[in-house]
Amino acid sequence: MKSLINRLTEQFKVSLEKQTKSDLCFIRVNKDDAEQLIRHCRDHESYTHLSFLTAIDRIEDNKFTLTYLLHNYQSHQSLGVHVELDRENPVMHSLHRLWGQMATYQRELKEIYGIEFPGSPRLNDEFFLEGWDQIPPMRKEFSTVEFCEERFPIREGRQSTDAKQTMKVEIYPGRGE
Amino acid sequence: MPKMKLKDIISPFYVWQRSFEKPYTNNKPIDERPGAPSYRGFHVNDIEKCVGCGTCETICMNNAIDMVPVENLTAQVGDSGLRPRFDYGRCCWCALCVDICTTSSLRMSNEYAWVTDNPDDFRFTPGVDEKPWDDHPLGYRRDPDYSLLKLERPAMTMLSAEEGLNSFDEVVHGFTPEQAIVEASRCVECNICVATCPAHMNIPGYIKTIREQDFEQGLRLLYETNPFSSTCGRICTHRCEDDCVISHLGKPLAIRWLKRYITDQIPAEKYQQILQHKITENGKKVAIVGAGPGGLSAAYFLRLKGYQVSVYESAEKAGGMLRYGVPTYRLPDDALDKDIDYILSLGVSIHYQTTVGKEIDFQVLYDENDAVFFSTGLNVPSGLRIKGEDHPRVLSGLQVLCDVASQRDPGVGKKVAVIGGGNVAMDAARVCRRIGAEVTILYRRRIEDMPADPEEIEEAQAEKCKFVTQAIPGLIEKAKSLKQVVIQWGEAEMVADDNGGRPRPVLQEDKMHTDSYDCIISAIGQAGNYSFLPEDIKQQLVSQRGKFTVSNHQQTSNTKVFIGGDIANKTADAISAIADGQNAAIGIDEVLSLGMGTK
Amino acid sequence: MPSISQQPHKFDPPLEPDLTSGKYVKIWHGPQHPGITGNMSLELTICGDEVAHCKTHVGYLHRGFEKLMERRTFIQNFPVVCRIAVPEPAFNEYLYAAAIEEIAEIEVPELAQWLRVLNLELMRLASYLMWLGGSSGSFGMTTVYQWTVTHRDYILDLFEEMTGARIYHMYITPGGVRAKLPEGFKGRVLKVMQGVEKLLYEVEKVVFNNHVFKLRSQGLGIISKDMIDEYGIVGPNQRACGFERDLRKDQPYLVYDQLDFEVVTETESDAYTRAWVRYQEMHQSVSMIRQVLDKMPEGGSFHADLPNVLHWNVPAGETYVKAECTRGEYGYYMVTDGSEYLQRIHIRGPSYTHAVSVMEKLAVGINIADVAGLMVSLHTYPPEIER
Amino acid sequence: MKNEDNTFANNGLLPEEMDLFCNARPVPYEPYSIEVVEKFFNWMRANSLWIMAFGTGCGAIELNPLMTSRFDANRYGIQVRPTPRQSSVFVIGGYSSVKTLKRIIRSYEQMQGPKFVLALGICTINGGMYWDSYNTIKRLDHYIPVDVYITGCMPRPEALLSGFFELKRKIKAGECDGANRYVKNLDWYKDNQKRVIKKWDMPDYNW
Amino acid sequence: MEYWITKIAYYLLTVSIVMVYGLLLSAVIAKTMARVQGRVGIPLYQPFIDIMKNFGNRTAISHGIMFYLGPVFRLAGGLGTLAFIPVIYGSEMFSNFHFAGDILLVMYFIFFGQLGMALGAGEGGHPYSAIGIARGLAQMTSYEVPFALAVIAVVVQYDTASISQIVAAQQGGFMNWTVFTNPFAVAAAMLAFLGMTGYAPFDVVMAPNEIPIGPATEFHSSYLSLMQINRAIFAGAKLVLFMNLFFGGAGNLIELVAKTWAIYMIPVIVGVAFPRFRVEQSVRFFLKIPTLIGVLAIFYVQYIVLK
Repeated sequence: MKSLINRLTEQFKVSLEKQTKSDLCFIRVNKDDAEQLIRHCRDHESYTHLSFLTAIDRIEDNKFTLTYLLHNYQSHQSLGVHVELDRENPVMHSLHRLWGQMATYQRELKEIYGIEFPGSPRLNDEFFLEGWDQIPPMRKEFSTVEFCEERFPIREGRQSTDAKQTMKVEIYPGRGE
Repeated sequence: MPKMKLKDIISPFYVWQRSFEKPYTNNKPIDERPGAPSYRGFHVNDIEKCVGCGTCETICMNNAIDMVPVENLTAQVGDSGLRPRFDYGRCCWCALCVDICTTSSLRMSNEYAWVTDNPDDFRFTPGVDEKPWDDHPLGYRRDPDYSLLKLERPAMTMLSAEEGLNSFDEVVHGFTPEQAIVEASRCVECNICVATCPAHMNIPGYIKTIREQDFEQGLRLLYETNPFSSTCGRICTHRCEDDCVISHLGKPLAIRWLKRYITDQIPAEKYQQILQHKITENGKKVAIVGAGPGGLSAAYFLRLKGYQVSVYESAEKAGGMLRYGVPTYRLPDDALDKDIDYILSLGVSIHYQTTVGKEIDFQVLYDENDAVFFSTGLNVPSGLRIKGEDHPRVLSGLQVLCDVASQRDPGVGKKVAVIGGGNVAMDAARVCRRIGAEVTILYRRRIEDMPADPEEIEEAQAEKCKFVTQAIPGLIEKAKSLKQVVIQWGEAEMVADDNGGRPRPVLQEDKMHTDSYDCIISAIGQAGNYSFLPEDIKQQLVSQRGKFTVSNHQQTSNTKVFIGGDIANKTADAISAIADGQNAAIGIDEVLSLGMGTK
Repeated sequence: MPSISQQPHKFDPPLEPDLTSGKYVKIWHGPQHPGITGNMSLELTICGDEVAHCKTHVGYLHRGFEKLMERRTFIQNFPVVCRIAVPEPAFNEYLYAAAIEEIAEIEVPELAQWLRVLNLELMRLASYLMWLGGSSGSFGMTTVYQWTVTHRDYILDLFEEMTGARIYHMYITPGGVRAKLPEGFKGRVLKVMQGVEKLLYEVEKVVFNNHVFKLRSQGLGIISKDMIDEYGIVGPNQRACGFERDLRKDQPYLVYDQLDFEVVTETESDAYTRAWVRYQEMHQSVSMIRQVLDKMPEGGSFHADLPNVLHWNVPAGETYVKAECTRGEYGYYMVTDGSEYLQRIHIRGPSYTHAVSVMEKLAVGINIADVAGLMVSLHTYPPEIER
Repeated sequence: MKNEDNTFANNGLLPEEMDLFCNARPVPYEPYSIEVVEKFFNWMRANSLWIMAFGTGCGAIELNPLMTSRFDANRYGIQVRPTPRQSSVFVIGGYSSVKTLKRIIRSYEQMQGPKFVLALGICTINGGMYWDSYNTIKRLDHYIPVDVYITGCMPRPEALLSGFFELKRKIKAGECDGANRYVKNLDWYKDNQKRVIKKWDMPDYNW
Repeated sequence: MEYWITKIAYYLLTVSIVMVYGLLLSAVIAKTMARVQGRVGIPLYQPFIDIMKNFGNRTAISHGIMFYLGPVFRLAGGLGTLAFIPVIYGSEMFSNFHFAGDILLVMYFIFFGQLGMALGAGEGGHPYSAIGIARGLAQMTSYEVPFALAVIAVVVQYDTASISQIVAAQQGGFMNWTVFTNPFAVAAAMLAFLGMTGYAPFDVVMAPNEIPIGPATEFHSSYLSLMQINRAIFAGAKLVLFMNLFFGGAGNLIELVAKTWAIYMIPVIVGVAFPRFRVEQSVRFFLKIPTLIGVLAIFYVQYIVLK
């Protein structure tokens, strides 16, 4: 893996993020270099299998991190490529011409995170959701509990009692305030 | 298009051979196949065993469990009186609640079919609402080798018995940071212990601050209820640990040592800055008699409420029994001073070596102040009530401890007998061991009957104090040498009490022994000294079995007089005294702010 | 920004036919359709009997697992994950546990590893049996479907005894497994295995040596070699294409390196060979289960020591763990930030590509009667697509 | 939602689709006036339960064993029909996402009365595992009438079968009037349905 | 006039007996298939309950007039087929409206119901119905070829187009049955019968996993029960026809039951063993071997039997 990283560093502006185990490491690359790097890995480094593409919502840094996980069937090693996107205006180049399955992943990310991939086929088709009228649900600021309370009524009659309060009232009323 | 092979046409007819075999079908599908012996079916709860800690509610990711009050069950110490109610519109039968159940009261039966047309039926309290599967013997139980709770305590580093004997250094070292976090993370935050603690400290709250490494917040939480945290972190009788729900299956949390850990992390000089107590004077005055834990605690809370507090202490230093009754290897002076100094720094005025009744009259205090609180403690040793007990070589345990604490030689000699099984007896024995004496502890009953803390007994044993149990002293005689004394004692037999009380020792006349010692330390109890009270006030105070009867807020029938500490509570330990001080402060504040009890 | 060229490209989705021409009819296969595995639907545009265009619609089972798991603690997630792939929950449990164990550096006791393999292989067998029934059922042979589902049920009985539940076992916990094997369990496993082997023998005669079955499935839905990388096709679908790739051999996890098994490959890569590869793998699984029972240590700890699960802060980290499930590479991508909650978890189900992109590609040009057969031959589970 | 002549407005449809769908309101159907006849038919209904073959959630996985050799529900007159027109029992297999709920409602309305709903699993009762999921409904009885609930996750096939037996008992006793309840409270149900189904591109009642 | 009233009364009796028998037979067959699948299967009375239940459904919606007429036509096809088949040889009661050229009429009626169904299902508007009907008609035309050839062979062989005379010609020992005198015709006809009964591999019309239920997708309630009744009658009629043409007819009820059951078992035996053909495979199948055998049968009759 080391030599791969070295080779990649020579050609692209990449930085090694972490190597979690001998057959998996994560590198970070610029948004604009990502397509070239990934294409290079696919065509010249035998990272031919795209395991998945997904995004991480780092709300505290105001960033989305995309993870492209590539796999090399010859050396049985995996390479994760991180690409950071601005959270306010998340746009990434569509890589659907690298893999036939990429368009599906991009469609999913558009729906659940609201990340744009201009040019990706069927990007705006509904994928998981139907008639969704809120912010994309996987974003951290979307609170699923609040949304449920507002939209889906639950069965009444549930109430829990706080042990501390009960014991205070029943055992030591007025003391230990 | 595949080539047609005769084999491929004929071979499929093999399917018909199945029609000559027994069908797979279950004849009675519902009854024939009960759930497997460890099937995770419907819940069963042993409500006798359950203490309503609510850990199941905490771990349930489906919010399926509510803790609800149950008829015929009230909250008591160590039991919240609540029981889990399950919503079978939520439960997913993952059995995490069973795995984490702190008392093992919750289990599952192997019953699995529940059909109804009323969806609101699916809420029930197992063990309370009768269900057909309550008596099913089978069903999922937690494997004994598998626990989600952490049952073991990290081993506390302590001085070895040999090292301990050579010094008065503190025996217990306190947790290392790693140990503290491990120990703190064992807490399940059930809040059961809060009710047990006399001061009702926010125990889960400050334990959480250890996990989060936020000691400043921890200290603030401690000082909400207990100004003697550093002290209590060392010598508290930690009754909270007895009721810790983890103790049902494993070792209870070391709550005391965790408290100590927080205070140890913060140097005394930072207290002021962290706690940031702002005092708004309200111009009222309260007098406090006795600068022990009870008095100082009252002083602290009253001071926070803005009262002008003056404390009257007969000794040279504040701390009372904590300073003079507890040896420094358990409670070093600097730890005690840390607490006391902070209380005093709030502006409490303290008058040392001022014995009420001698230097100043109680009536003066009573008249000059808006309220009086006294917790003078039990400082008069009880006699052995046997013949010869006035022998000069018969010392009192308290005296010995006091001498040692004041760096005086108690003069116990080399061979000492300690009579009694309480903490004072243990302390006296261990102190004597430290000043180089051989110690024999004589106790009427068995070791398990001893009122002293088990840890103290263990440590005393480790420090090679000789325990002679079921020994009833009969007679103390003069020895040949003036520096010696002879005691006659008899072996006792434990006789079960017919009324169901604890067994009672009965002297066996034929098994008498006579030993001689350099001195005999009597440590079988103490009583209070109320000679400073004027008669008229004494008349007003009600006492029972040597203890004053007080209200919830330590108020006596004289609305201006509040009493706390060992002389008012049954438990007679530091934390109760602290709690009394706190409650007295609440009571005094209530009374005074309502305009009652003014001059 | 480099613009995407307007030239047609091989990865562009096929153009939708012009419905107004009157040549085409649009019909929906599913979600309420017995030929579709699970709750998903295909929007088929047909011209006569031939499918001219296919769109997959998923999301009928979307529950937002990845979101729910972000707001549950690590132990609370462990009962959740098994719901992700309904017919095959054990792999989810294992991968979730493995991801945490990797990030938190927890050592799993040896007995637990063997028990996990036993659980996973039984699961694989049960899942394949279900599929085998569906596979023959989709071509109209309901008899075999009845048999295999019954034998799967016998395996579920074993699960019930071993784990306490039939479908959602919640057995493989982070750190190990939840219980030891019950008394006499091995004997019962062997008995069920005997039944399964007899069934497999019958199935070979009835299904695989069946002229009509061959007629239907041979030449159906051929996956060409270059599609493998394009669409990320994994598992038996890939092996039926001649690639000898199996994570159990290539990147052995648990104790698979101590087990003796073959990676089955075929070359034709049509529905029949895919079925045949799976059929062979069932034999491999049976043999593996026997080996596990033989080689498994008798005693020992089955669970590693965990911190108190109520306050479990898994250290910050990022990992991707994968295992070979019946459909191929099943992976969990986990990102933690040192708090009590997950930062992000992504579940890579092999059905994701198989059912969406691959299905859309392969369905074009086949007879409408074969859609169900093709779908089953790809072996997809909708719940793991939409999670 | 209502037109003046008490027909549906079908606002969700495109104008060119309006003619393709019926906009009449369903009416409740009374039982046969002769009690014996009604009882007779109820007995028939109870012994011929045709399940709608729609696996709406995980519950479908336990329907497989139930309908096959091991438990063989066929012998109790239970069989699977792949079309809503011919089915009389709708087994809601656990959670239903909003997207599926729409299909459930369509299918349910296409079933011919008397029709029965068997809610399977905890998710139909009070949200179950997915009580905080943004895409699943929490209580089914807000959207379609339910006759029998079976708790469990998953309920074993035996539990399912007991559910069917309970359903049979109720049908024989003439207590299953879900279809009528639905029709009588149609506006309430429709309100609830439209509150969660935001993309309502179907007629108000799917005849 | 009285003759006709008696005739019609007898006919109605026959219809009810055949219907009950047909339903029972379908239950028996279902149980047999269940046995192969390793289970118990439906109770024998289940088909009756299903029909009654469908009659008792409270709602039924219509898609138009042809939707109504579809099941009626279908039933008419079944009743018509049966009307001209003598059920029990020599029995006046069960001889129905047989006449000299009845076999031709029967052949027509076998088609009739299917066509009526096509109209009804088409009106239902469901794509699966349309596909199912298209498939059904395609397959029917193809299996009619060997069947027609076989019937022609039989007609040529016995030199009559009356079913009762064909039966009569086969009397006098089982060696006189067509199955032994002209095995080719019977082989062709039985292969066609596989297609006619709609068991696998020829169940392309209903094809549960492809176009569930097929033509009947939209039919429900009483429409469906009409169709179920027709299924029973039609199956009975076909069985009786085959029995009459190829297996020497039946002299009494017991013989009828035994023979029809045996004939019915043939498609069942094949059915459980095979998956389903695609429709064009099915068509191709019928137009190949069975048709060849049918042609062979005619030649066989022409050049060997009649020589």
